[in-house]
Amino acid sequence: MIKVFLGSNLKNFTNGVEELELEATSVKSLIAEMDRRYPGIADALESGFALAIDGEVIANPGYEKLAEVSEVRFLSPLRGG
Amino acid sequence: MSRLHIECEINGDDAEFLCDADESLLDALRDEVGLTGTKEGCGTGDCGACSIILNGNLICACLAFAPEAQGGVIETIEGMADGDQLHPLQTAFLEHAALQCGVCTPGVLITSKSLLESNPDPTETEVRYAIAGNLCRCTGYDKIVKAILVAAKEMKQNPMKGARL
Amino acid sequence: MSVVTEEKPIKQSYKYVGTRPVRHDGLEKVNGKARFAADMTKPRMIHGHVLRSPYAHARILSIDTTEAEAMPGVKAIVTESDFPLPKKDEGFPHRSKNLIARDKVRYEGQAVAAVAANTRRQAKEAAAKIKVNYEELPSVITVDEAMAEDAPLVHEDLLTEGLDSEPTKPSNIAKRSFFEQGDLAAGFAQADVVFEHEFTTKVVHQGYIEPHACVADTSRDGRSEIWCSSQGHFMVRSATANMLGWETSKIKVIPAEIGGGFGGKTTIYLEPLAVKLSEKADHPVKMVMSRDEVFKATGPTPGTKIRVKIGAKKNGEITAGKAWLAYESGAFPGPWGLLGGWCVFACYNIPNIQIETLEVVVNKPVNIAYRAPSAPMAAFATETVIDQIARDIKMDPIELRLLNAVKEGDYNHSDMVGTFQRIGLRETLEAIRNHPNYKIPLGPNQGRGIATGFWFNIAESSSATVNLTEDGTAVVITGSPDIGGSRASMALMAAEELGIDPKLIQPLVGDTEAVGFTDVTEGSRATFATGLAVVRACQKLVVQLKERASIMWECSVDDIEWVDGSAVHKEGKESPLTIAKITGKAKKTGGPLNATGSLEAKGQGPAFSTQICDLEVDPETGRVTILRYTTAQDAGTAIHPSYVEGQMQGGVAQGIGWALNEEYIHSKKGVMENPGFLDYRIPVASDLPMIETIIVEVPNPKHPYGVRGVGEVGIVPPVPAVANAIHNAVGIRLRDAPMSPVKVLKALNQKNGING
Amino acid sequence: MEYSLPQSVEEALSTLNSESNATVFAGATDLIPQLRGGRAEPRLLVDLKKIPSLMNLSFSKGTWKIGAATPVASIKNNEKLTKALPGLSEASALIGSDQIQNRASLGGNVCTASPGADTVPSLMVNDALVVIASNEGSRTIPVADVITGPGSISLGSGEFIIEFLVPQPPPGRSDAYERFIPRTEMDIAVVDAAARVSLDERGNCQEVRLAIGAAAPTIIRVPAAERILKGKKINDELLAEVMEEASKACRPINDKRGTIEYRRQVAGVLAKRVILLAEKRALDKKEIK
Repeated sequence: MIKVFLGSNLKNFTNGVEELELEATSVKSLIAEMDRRYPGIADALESGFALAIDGEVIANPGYEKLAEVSEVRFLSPLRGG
Repeated sequence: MSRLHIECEINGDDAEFLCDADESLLDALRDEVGLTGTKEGCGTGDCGACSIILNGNLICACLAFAPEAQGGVIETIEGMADGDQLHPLQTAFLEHAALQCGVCTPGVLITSKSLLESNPDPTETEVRYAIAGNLCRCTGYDKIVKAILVAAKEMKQNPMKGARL
Repeated sequence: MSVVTEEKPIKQSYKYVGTRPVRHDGLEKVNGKARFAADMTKPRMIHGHVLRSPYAHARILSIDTTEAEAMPGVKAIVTESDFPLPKKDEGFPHRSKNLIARDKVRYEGQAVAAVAANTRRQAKEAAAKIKVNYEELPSVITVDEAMAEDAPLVHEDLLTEGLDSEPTKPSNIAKRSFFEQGDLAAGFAQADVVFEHEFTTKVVHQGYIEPHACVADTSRDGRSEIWCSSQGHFMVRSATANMLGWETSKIKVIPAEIGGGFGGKTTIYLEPLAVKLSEKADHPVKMVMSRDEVFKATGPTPGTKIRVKIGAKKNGEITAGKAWLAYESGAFPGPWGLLGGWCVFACYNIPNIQIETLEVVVNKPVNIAYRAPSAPMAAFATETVIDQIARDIKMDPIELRLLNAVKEGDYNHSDMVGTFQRIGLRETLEAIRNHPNYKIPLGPNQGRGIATGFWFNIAESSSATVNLTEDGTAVVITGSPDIGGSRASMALMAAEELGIDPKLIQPLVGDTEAVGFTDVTEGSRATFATGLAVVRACQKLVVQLKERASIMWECSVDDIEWVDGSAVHKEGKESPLTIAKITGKAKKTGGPLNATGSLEAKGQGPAFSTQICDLEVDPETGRVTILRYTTAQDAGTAIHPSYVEGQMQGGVAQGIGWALNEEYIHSKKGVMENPGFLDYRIPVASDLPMIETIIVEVPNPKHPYGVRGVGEVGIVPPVPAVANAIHNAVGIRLRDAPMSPVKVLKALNQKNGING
Repeated sequence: MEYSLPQSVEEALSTLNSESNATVFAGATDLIPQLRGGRAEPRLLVDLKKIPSLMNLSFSKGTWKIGAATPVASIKNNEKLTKALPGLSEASALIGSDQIQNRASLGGNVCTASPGADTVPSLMVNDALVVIASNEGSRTIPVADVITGPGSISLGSGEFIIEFLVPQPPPGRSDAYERFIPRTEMDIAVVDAAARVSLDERGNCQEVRLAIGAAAPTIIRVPAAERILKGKKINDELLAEVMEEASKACRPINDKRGTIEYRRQVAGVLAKRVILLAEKRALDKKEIK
């Protein structure tokens, strides 16, 4: 079971729900599962998102394996100067 | 509008160009003569990126009219090195990392050259005030000031010596 | 001065990394030969000029170009009708909507039309003949104005994202973000001392000396070549293509030398206009901004209003922090408040936190990144309140920070970093505490301020190609524009990997068709991420070199080591082969030697900086003179220490300008009153002392040389460091930047009971 | 647009007669930004730098003659002039950068008629006169009479300044100038002040002159403050009164460079500082003599 924390921009798709618990083996299957529960969320992520997987930030995630992972946080796209 | 024919000396060579009456000397140097080493940062004399020496005086080329160059003598960054013999200021800037993006560098070098010709042994404060008309946004001026002081020392010890790269 | 922590760098010692060779692009920059964007000319080239809005907010009723088209020398005119909106909204920074005004102009200086003519003068004169019929609208210039009840709307259809309940009507607040951790009320209840204050900052420009410029040459076959300076030519390519509705591959971008960016050149302004003008005119078109246009029409960093509340126990332990951050984003929404929220408490381990951020649109230019964007304003608030707590509980301000500093294993509450790996905040604090500057006695009206700062840094994608030449040198081509000496650091890393002198490396920035995709040089990422690509390419080359040597020696690759730039036979059976010897025989051993490295980098490692500012206040005029300045920053590993120092010093100088004098001044109608370097006062040489640097090296475990980004964090602490020093000098707390003489004197008058 | 380079005052006058929309210039440091910004659109540019009398800097019969087109750098670089009129020299050395000082002239500084013109307060306290060329022959008037308002001057369209006449101060008299700007260089005065102090044998003020810039539509003298010190030895109480009168005399505006309150207050501070500095210099000169 993976604990998923959603950022404020995704809450609109989940009726305000900020935390999910679900089964997934990869980021791809995780998003597919989220989209099944909350249709439209996959499309919303198309424009870019970042993740913290067990504390390690991935700026452009997509296909990471989540076999040993316990926590995934959705972040907004990063930007710097 | 008829264009004016201007003859002058640039970096030791005879030069001539056509310009409009109200064209800036900076535009003439860059667009008519093709010497793009002198930069435009503001066009109002506030940044010093276009510093050149006209008839022995340090000026902002953006604040002079091109026709004023008639019969005059101009020194720009392109004439600072003597062939492949760099001016000691150029060497010091390279060795002391006194440039980052490099766009203010030609103006700063020309201003420093003018300073050291009139004041061969400046203090740090004198250097800072002398280059106050040359804005640099990358370095915080620290390494520029140090490089100028190093070059001044070097020029006193070896008046004619530059470095070869 | 340099501090190396007990933890050894990833490699034990380096031959070239950490040395200070003359930069490879240096010679051309001291003799005037370096070609910046405006230095390009092409045969048949004509000149473009942009007609810009004189109003901060107005509806465009009509645009009539008839008279302008008949002006002498005019070859082409473009307006919004030449740029249909792309089907897919690209979001921030909203270039398709920002770069040419459509229904409305939303800030003074927004482009309305552009003209190309034979000369610059003709283009300018023709642009003046374009008749634009405006209906002026009331404007909103500050966060307060924009958020007021019934404020004029910058966008009539903008609904706030991120509210707890669906918004019922449009507003100027584009987005709200909210973060909570722990129990805020309980946290403040544990505190012995609680301070809450409001801070404001003004719009500030990056102030690069080189104005934006480009030359576009669009050919009849529908391809275009753009020569321009930017922080990322691949970004220029995709952004221009997107606005034009073209395929990306139709555009080639050739990077010019860039005359400063600091985040301001992470986007485009002129390029799509130039490409379109060139297409219509069938001539190459050059466009160069004036300084006035740079100030009015490019993206500075936002003005802000920030409230911070921090509670601490008498022993200095911080128990709770609450922050409300409203950031302007200019005429279109941006991410700046959120970034401020990520940084506001990032230096401290605070158990109970609440952060609310707002993105507020106003009738000002669209904000874009400026060196650690959004962090300096947030730090101004936090670091000033921290200083106040330290004074109140009579604790040394560095001890207070050390007590609460984040360290390895702490989770970064903002989600930006995740779990901190090895970081150097503590080391920068200790370096400052141990520096002589911290103990120099101060005179009357003199004060000392301390502040610390955080920036998360960015990784992203990078590519490098390394070609070995027949004379034994290596050409290192990357896709990262060099904005602060990155070519030198690439050369040093390549030299270290290949084992040859940096003088034998030729580092270049390749155009969009000569090297693999590379993201913008931003977020202090070039030396980290592009450096990784270079290291990978070089490592592949070393494998190739050993293989070629094995062919030449007719031995097994396993018998060969790569040592100091040569193939060496482990048993000493052969004389070592240098790169030149191997490449000299390349045709006989399999052909040319080259390799590429490409990656989406991860693990950039956040940066911290702690700084001391010593200053003197003239109590009669409010003038602040900086007396001394020392900055300690964790660089991970300094590849070329001179340019690391340069980044640190440059960031500090910009921060001091921000603290003391820099600001956009707008009239009530939103017209900028100081669009030039005369009245937008960036520091001049005589304003500053030497800026002493302490490079702290706590290697980043995610980089083979321990690199972490160094470009940005230096600008984060100066604003609060100056504010804290002013307080220490004359006992006034300033919470509105810039802390100009007018404000300092006013505060002194209030303190002294004078009605000034 | 045309460019002309007259060699004499007469040639310049006749050139100006031939074209009504003409602008004379020397350093062009104000003119070129005006042209770029579209704030001036002359048909003819008349460069005055080839006219010998306008490029002169000399001393004779107790008077300094400074050509109107002479770059201000030649004032600060002239040791004798700097010793005689240190305040005027300081003001000249504060006009922009070295690059600007090598171009900008007293004539231009006065005729731009900015309320913050750096050299005008010093010229005023030193009784400087200007010699004006016109078709009716030359005339001489006080500097203060040239400037009639912000950006406006009393000179006719065919007229220009030939030179400035500044009397050499006798022993016991000296001047000083201070300018407040937010940076150390490159700014326009937020407020500035010049003073000339004349001391008698006992060190009392025979006469004090005080001028304040950037604090009213034109640069002002402050007679009320000057009277306070007349015949007195300068002390803290009197200076406090001077500061108050200086502040009171100001009629400043709020703008991007400063506020009304700030300018008033700092005008007083600068008044005090320039008077003290001028007094010290006057004393030093007495001792040397």
